[in-house]
Amino acid sequence: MAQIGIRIRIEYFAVLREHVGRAQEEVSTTATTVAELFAELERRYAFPALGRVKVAVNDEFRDWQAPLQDGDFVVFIPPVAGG
Amino acid sequence: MAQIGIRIRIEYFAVLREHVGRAQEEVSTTATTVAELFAELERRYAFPALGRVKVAVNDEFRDWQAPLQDGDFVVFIPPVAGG
Amino acid sequence: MSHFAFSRLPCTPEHYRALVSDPVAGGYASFEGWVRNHNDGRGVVRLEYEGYEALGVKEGERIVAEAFTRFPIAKAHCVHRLGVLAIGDLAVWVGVTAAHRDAAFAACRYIIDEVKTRVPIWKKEHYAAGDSGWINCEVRPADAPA
Amino acid sequence: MSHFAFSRLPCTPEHYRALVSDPVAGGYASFEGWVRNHNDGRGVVRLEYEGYEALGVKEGERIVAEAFTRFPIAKAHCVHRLGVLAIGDLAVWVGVTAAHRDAAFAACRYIIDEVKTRVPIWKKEHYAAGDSGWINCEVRPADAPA
Repeated sequence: MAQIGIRIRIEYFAVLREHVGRAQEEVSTTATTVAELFAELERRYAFPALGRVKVAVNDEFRDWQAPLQDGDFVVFIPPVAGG
Repeated sequence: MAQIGIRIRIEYFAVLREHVGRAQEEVSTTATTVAELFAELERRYAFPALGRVKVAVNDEFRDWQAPLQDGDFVVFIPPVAGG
Repeated sequence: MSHFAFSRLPCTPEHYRALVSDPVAGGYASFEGWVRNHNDGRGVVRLEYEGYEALGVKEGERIVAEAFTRFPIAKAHCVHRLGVLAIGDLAVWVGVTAAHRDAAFAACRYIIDEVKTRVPIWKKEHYAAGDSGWINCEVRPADAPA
Repeated sequence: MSHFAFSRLPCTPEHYRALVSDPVAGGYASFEGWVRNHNDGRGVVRLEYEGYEALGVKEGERIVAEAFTRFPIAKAHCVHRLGVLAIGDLAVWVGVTAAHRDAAFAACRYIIDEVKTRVPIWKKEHYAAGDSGWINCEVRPADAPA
């Protein structure tokens, strides 16, 4: 059975942007949750150890088990350091 | 036996200045402590009720039982309200 | 440098802020007391501050010195206005810098709290109704002062 | 009025202070984070702040709204710099006015604490030795940040 992927837009910031080498990309994925998408990207890019990463979908913080839909905009948020 | 008085310079601030009607005066007194001096002035001027009054002698906070010496400079400090 | 001063002229916070700036300081906490248009339910039109300056400066300096002993801070300063003030005028300014914000906040709070209760300064409020009163002497505020 | 903003240009505290002034306010508490010339024992020559602005503004606004719910304050605002900053530059500004200073201090502290842990902003330090690192990602400070 052929898997039908969804298209996800991803934006990278800070240490992730520098590691991946670009600020944005669009990926086609069979991941159904943000956790699955992160695992897929980790295999592709071998992210550095980052401590506790959070995730936002469509500019709102979401749970790692949040489902993904075609056209979602996802940002992985490494530990912040404002101020 | 004739009592030998001492001369004390007093400065009044705020509500006491307005009540007494002047900012400074020099008094001749037989008071030996600041408490005695205050009692003497209270009889003369009938100070309004002021809550907890503090006292300074020669620009330092002192105890009410502090002794007085000729030439001392005394300020009675009504409740403060800075800020 | 002195750490406490009275001012008979309006205070500009930028001037005092520059006094406490420090390249080792990552945190700057400040407090300003402003003349409110009301107190204890009454309309206020202006204030007068009177100070016993010789003792007030000594006590203010002692308070800031205590803050340096209690908290790891870089610089601190406090200035209090005297004379006639209008609504919105700055009455008191406290600024503290420190490597970390915990110390900056704690020292700033310590200084303003102690200044309000220990420095010989008196405040006369002039009310919209035309009367006036010395706060804490003739007028007892129902709520804590700002 | 918005209560949280990012700025790519240098911030002047006087401008932001005016945003929170209020005739009912007797107390104004503010906090500023400045770029220090050192961190964790290393000489710092400049910083870069990067922000996820769309989410950052939402989260910043939520934090200030929480402060209004928790404390009886009159006005509050926070602004955070983005881009390249030099030593001594203002990185973050928080200002709160209230009738009384308890609320002004508590709300100011609440806002800076929450902004530092919740708003998606990242800081890259450039060191005197020539290298650089993203704080809390590649560089773990031994002490708490200011």
